[in-house]
Amino acid sequence: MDRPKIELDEVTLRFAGDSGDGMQLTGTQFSHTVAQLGVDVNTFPDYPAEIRSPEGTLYGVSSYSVNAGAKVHTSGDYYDLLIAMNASSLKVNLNYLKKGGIIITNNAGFSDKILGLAKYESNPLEDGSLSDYKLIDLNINDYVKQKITNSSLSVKVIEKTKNFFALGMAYFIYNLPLNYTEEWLKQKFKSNLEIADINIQVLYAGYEYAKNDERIKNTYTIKNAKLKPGYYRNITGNEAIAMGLVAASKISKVPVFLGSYPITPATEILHKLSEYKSYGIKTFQAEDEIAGICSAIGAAYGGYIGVTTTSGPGLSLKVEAMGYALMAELPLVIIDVQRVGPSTGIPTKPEQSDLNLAFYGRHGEAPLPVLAPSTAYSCFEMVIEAVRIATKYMVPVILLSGGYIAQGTQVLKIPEVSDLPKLDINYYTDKETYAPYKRDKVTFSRPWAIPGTPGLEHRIGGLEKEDMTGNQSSNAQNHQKMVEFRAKKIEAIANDIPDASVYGEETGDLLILGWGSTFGSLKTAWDHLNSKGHKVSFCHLHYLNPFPKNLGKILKGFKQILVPESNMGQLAGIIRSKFIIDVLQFNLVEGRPFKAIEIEDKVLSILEKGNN
Amino acid sequence: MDRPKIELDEVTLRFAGDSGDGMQLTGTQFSHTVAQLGVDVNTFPDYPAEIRSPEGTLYGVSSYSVNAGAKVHTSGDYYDLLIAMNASSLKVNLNYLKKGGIIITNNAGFSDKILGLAKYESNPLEDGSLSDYKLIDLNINDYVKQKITNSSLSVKVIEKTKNFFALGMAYFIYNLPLNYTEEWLKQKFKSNLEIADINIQVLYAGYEYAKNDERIKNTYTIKNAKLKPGYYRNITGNEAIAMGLVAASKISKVPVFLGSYPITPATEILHKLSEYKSYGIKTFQAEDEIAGICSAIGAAYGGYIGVTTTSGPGLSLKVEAMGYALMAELPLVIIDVQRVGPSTGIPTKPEQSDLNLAFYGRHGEAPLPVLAPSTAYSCFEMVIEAVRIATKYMVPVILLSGGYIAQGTQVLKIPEVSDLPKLDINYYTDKETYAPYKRDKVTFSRPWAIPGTPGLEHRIGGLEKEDMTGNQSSNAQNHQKMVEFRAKKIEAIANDIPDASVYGEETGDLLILGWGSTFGSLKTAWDHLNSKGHKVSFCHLHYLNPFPKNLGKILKGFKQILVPESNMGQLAGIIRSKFIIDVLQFNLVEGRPFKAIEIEDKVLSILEKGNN
Amino acid sequence: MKYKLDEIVDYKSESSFEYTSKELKSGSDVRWCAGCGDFSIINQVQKVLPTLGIPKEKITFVSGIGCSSRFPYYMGTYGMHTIHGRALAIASGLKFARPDLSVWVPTGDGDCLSIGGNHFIHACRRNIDINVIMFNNEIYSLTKGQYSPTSKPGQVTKSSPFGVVDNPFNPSSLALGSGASFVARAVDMDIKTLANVLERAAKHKGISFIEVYTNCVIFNNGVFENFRDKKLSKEYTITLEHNKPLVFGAENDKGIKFEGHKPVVFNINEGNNSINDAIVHNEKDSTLAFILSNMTYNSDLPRPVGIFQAIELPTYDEVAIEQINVAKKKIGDDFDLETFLRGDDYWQGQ
Amino acid sequence: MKYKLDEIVDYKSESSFEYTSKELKSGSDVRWCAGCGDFSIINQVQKVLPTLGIPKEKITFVSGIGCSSRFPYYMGTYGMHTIHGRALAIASGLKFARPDLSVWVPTGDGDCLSIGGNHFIHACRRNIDINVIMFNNEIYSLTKGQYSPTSKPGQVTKSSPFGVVDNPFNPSSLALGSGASFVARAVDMDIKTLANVLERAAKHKGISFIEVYTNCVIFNNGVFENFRDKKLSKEYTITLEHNKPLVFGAENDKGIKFEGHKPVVFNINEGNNSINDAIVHNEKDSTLAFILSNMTYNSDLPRPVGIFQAIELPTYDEVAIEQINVAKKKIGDDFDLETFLRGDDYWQGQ
Ligand SMILES: Cc1ncc(C[n+]2csc(CCOP(=O)(O)OP(=O)(O)O)c2C)c(N)n1
Ligand SMILES: Cc1ncc(C[n+]2csc(CCOP(=O)(O)OP(=O)(O)O)c2C)c(N)n1
Ligand code: SF4
Ligand code: SF4
Ligand SMILES: [Mg+2]
Ligand SMILES: [Mg+2]
Repeated sequence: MDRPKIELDEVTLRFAGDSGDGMQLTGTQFSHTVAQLGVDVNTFPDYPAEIRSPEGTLYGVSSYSVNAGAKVHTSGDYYDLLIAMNASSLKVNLNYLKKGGIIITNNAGFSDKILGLAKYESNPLEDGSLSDYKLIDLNINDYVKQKITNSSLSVKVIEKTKNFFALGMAYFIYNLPLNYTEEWLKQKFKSNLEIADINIQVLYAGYEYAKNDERIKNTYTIKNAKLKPGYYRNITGNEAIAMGLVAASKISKVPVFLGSYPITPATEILHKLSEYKSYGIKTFQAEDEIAGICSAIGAAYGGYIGVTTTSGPGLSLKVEAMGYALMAELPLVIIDVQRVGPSTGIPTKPEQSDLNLAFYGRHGEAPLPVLAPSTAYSCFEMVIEAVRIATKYMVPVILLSGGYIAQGTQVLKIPEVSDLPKLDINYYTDKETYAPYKRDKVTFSRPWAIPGTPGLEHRIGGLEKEDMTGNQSSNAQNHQKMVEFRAKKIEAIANDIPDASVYGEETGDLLILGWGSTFGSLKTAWDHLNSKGHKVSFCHLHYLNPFPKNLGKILKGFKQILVPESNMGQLAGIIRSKFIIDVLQFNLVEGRPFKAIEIEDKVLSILEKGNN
Repeated sequence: MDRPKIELDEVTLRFAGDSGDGMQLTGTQFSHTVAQLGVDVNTFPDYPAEIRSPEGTLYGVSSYSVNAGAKVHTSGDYYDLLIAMNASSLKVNLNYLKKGGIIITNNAGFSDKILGLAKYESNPLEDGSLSDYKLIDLNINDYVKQKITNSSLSVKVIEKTKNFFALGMAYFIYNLPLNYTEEWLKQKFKSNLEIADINIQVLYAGYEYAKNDERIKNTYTIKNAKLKPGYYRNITGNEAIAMGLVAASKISKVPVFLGSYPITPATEILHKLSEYKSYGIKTFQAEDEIAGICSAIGAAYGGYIGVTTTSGPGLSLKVEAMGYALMAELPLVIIDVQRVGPSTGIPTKPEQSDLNLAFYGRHGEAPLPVLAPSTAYSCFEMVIEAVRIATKYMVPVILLSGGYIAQGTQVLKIPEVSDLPKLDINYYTDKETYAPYKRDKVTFSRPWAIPGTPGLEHRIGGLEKEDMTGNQSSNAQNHQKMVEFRAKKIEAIANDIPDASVYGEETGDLLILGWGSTFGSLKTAWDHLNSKGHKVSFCHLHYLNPFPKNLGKILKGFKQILVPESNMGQLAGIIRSKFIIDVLQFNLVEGRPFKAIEIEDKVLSILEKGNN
Repeated sequence: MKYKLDEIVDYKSESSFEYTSKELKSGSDVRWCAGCGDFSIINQVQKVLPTLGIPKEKITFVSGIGCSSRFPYYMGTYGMHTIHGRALAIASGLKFARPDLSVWVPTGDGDCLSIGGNHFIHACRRNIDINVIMFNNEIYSLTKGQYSPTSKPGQVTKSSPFGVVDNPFNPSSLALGSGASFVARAVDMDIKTLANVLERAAKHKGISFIEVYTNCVIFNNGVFENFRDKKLSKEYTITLEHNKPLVFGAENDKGIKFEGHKPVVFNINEGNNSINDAIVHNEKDSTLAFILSNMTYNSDLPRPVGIFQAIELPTYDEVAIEQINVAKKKIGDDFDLETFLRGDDYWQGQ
Repeated sequence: MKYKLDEIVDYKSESSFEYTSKELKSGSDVRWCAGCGDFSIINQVQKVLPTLGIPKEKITFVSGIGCSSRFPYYMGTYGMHTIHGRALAIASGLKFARPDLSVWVPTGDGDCLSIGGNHFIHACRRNIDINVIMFNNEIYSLTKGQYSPTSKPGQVTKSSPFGVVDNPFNPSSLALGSGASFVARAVDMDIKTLANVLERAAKHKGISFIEVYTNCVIFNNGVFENFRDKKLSKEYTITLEHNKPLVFGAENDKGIKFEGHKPVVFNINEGNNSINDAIVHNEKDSTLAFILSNMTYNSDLPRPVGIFQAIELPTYDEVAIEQINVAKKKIGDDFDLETFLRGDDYWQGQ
């Protein structure tokens, strides 16, 4: 059968099935394959908190979105193709399928029982309710069993390969090569080649099947990203943070110590760094989050870049120790991969609602630097930046990452080592001039002198300290002075970070002001608005405390400021407090990233009102 | 010798000595005696974090201020009389003695050694440096030893009574009776009457001594407070909180459970409540602050008014559990007796710097009610208010007390039981209509159904909950809805609390806006300014989240707003954020209360600038 | 003084003393993976509870976070799913507040021993009357497979790609060292011992700690094979029974005897040996309990299951409440709020 | 790869191997109350440290909060006064980061066992090479006298006006139950045992836990009278010495022997008894250690002081660092950052 091959600027797919259906894997493979062809890719995994919920349930659905194209910033608003391995995964995801989009279903997942669990009254594959879409339904399980006949493996194990059948179909539809996945399977199952082999067979079978299914009317190719020369890889924000720490350690020649307690969605940073033993990274899986940060504080006193990683509930637990680290003035990087709160919330879904806690959450007068990466690459950059600030200013730095960029993948152009920032970190060793709390005149930082240095023996602590000596002091004026020093230190950082930059005009009617992990959606929305000629500007913050020095000026340049956040207005509140100007809020706490289109619609409605 | 007897509106004294000198006791006795005569009294203890620092050191000084008069709001700015048991206590306290004030010194504490420790180059008793004051120096130790000759007790024990000698002198100077203290001593040492006896002898000896010392030129009487009929007692804020909880329990017929871990200056609440077993109070000294709040959460689920008490570092530790309690929507009262932070800070000194943490300090979207008492009596009232709000709205309430009102004493007019608020707290028991997260339409509160109720078995948790059922839910729109419900609940409280009231005109040029424990200083300052005819108004907040509904209107009525706080501007920041107006800050973090005069000076300087 | 609560504390006509295992299901779907050992434990709990004479509404399950800590959602009783590691702190408050309740804490090796370690040892020390069921699968499952404080040295997990370097806790020794009065162990598949231990725990006054070896099919499948497999477990486990000699083996042919104060295996039918040489288990003997618990990671010895120790000690809740009752008696049935507010040191203004 | 740190880790010409006790004073005033037992402990520490051959700049004291936790301020070494209960967590990070340091944690019964309990049991379990000196005064002193987890039932304190209702921990049993390799007890006044135990602890690889009975003159004066008083202590304590029989008494006339596996007192000179009946102490015998530790609150038996247990176990720091060294060897002395950043799964754009 010969079909028209259509080139697309951008495609969005979603692989959806039960938690045990291997959808995360399938999605990852698809994105790796397209990426290796030079296409820009952005992905987003969406899975339940439970490991393997009962089969076929709505809450057990696990999905993986892939957005691929010339230049993509998000995992996409609406899908062109939905692969639904069962009825529940169809139900949960259909909302976001484009009209006219393709649905591939595995009919084995549409038994009466599963239809019931999915709360379908009638079978959507048969009742015509999917007539707006291109439905390609088939019983993948049967095809798999047909294909793999003389295997020593049990039927159950064989049926588990069905995700590769679906993947093979997707590869056919998008004219993609099978060899990357084939190689990967061989590598992965090198100790059990039979498993590798049947998966590969099934992958090809899916491909072949698609070729012969006449319901597939077209195939597609995806426009290449015009990649700059260089090396590329797929990476999640969590991986990028781990990489950034190794890079910071190598550049500065200062070792990294991670003290951490597992918590979703931050744990991958611990996993990755635990693998990096050969790069000199020490990881300590502590008994709890308090011990996580405390062990890092101990290591920092010992001359290490102390790092701790966590998510919301863990950040809440670290509050007291953060206060200690700031009082002891030790360099520490505190990484919070935000998730839906409060309390246990929805552990696997993204939100930006820990900003208040990061900004204000310590007893006493206790300001701390707060940074937030915007993309996977930015995770790499900003964690190095956090190390730079922590060590230069002798201060704990909070890095607010988020579920979206942390777990989704993006294509990373691997930076040239020569382009990486210099990190000139030094220990103090001079006996003659040393005083534990003698401060640098510019940074207000104190010297980092570490045990093992002869003659510099000194004591630090959480009691208010006397200026210079660091001895305990309950002197009234001294406390006032030290409180001010600690605040000035944070303010001083403003002189040492890049100005905020604005997409679009520097002044105007409307500024979109974002921060952190929403960048992709906001930038996509702004790109669209801009290309349609709407007069709107966009500024995205990576530094939240202190703010870039030019932020006040930027804000004054606009009649209205819209602050979209995945929370109820936390940055908005801080902006109001710091700059005493009002801002418009746009808030979403639905445990998912903004869709670009939602931002666009919001902006358009504001612009319209302005035009009335 | 016959001396003029002068009546004074107000007198301020400070008893100062080594940590082991019994100055806290002496001060307390003095204040009790004047109070019983119908004088209004306000006191403030000031002592080191160490239990008994080395004798004679500057950091070992322990002091106790007493301010007494017709109507007093603070422990006084400057002293009329300073009792200094040694050189260091003179050095540390002289700053705040009025010109012409009386100093009584115990010369036994002015040995060369102690003068050295006090960093005196020459003996101030001899070098004329005290010529601005009325110095009455004597070796109290010698007088005591002269007086008590045939006792079985050791000289060391006998010398320990020297504080009662000084107290006797003070009683003479202020024409006060000795019988209250005499009775108290008899009561206190009823199991060792010899101790009681020698203390009483020494007390009288001091009185006699003063009578004969010609350097004492006048004696004084203190103007009576025109006490309304009723009963009175001296009370600290900490005691008032304990009393308020017993009252709340009695009125509501709901038992109180305190889960707490000791920490200065909050521990007295635990001590007091532990004594109140006969009033049905259960106290649980937990292994740490986390277990403190968690045990109270468990008790709240079981139908108790759950209470936890702490200070700064402990509040930091309770952050995660506060988030849980708000998610589980259980009634809880979290009492933070603020002290100097951050970290361990200066454990025994007052500050107001936990407001940010109380207001913003939870991961996720997690607003909570925040109340702050302003006086010891207000501690009593506001803790009952906290119970009312917690149980009516099913929400944890944070009460921000502070070192100053918590540990200082004030005269309390004992409230009539019939004047106390009604607390109508009910458990839900109706099987037919029960749903764990069914909300009241006005309060957005959910029903309180407790284990032991047949047929209402249900589960609560920290995972996001489905509307109505309370089952775990990761549904997108449901989360948004629940976040909004929890916020609306806090907002709804605004309809249920008194309007803020203004001293002075409702509109004008300048409003002093205060909160919590600074009330005494601010009110005194405002009284002075007002009596001098300065046009300035004063509003003091007891409700910080939500703010009283009329606050916005009040703020709009003034050209300028001055926010004095014992922090670096935390309320100021919140006001700016909520009302988008600028305010003037006046901040002091010196581990001591504002002096009224500092506020007055600040106000005057602002008014002057306005007049330029 | 009568509290409003007292009405609820008292039994009522609607109190449900009689209920079936099925009625103990909450109706929520159980979201554990198919084959998870946790199922077996919940089944036994639901089987044993109706036999104890405790009204259904008096039972409360309080848990932390973890796969195992989802337990309360699946029970038709009162329940709290709380904070990671804090279940015992919350349950302690609940039990002290409400001694009329039967309080159960299902927890994981991570929840109980890692982040929750402090509350655990203090609950043991206080001997508060709570039943703790620790699902030991030697892994953090809900966070997808990191090592726990009971994981074995060398074990490769996501957070120990080169093998665990920590020494593990022996949970029963930790409980004993903390002063727990009732300490037991069971295996998910051995439902007889499990049911027995659950029942005894429920009846024990004071803290009851039960460690249950539980198979996580996803992240740590098979670690307990020797103790779960019907055949293997005959050789690899020994069941402790009060006043009975310590014997084990497929043919009950092996016993444990003392050499000095060290337990060793001997063959009952060999040479001069006889069953009389075997140690006779005594639940009341704290020293013996520790010696038996200490057998745990000794590969020369079978793994003990059953009750290590069950001794009577004053319980926190009883002693504390007795103290309150005595204090209350002093002032009679009620107190006058006015007198209370006035205190001892008041005066009159006129 | 050479880190900048490596220069500091290496000994230098300025390294101070030779220093006096006096040089170990920081120069800050010691702010403990006159007569506080803590003085005796700091004196012994300052006496023992110079004899160990550890350069002064390699010694770090890490403490939490409490009277006893002010310790580091008074030492002329590196020191951190940290957060209440967290010293061991911080010290664990420091020791793992810097195995070249001699890390000491002075702590209180509240700091170590109450709020710090979790870090304590995990440090014991991991067997990380830190020396813990726990000043047990059975009270919270710095907060002015509340009961602690080692206070006795019935004890009246500010927070227990009707008497303590909790059962206390026995710290040495808790340490043993947590897997600690070195567990000892000393009394502030018995400076001989104290000095010996401190020295042995310093030399021990892995966690060393020393409980020291310390008199708080202000809030709990006299609780340890039986063990502190020169005369009384002869009857009320027994000093454990490796390979020596357990004898005590003013005339060394009493011994401890086993009845079954229970320790009992016997009179050496009575009837058929002889010193040979006495248990011979063996620091390497974990079971014996627990039995001896269990004597603690038994009023029929003398209170053991000295070393309960000193066994060799893999230490966290050594094993973890060995794992890193092995891993490092695989990639050679250094690594290429570019290659690292690229990873395995990269592609080229052109
Ligand atoms: C404060 C906090 N830290 C970490 C987590 C993440 N977390 C959830 S469950 C868990 C461990 C679960 O292990 P275990 O208790 O053994 O239970 P299992 O899942 O194995 O049954 C962790 C680390 C959390 N939810 N909260
Ligand atoms: C987080 C926190 N909680 C509570 C306190 C108050 N606190 C300081 S020391 C202490 C207990 C001290 O007891 P212990 O460790 O036995 O030391 P000691 O003073 O008896 O030597 C407490 C409760 C604190 N500083 N920080
Ligand atoms: S992940 Fe493991 S412990 Fe969790 S439910 Fe599945 S099998 Fe059970
Ligand atoms: S209060 Fe007690 S423990 Fe603290 S320094 Fe004084 S005597 Fe020592
Ligand atoms: Mg587990
Ligand atoms: Mg103590």
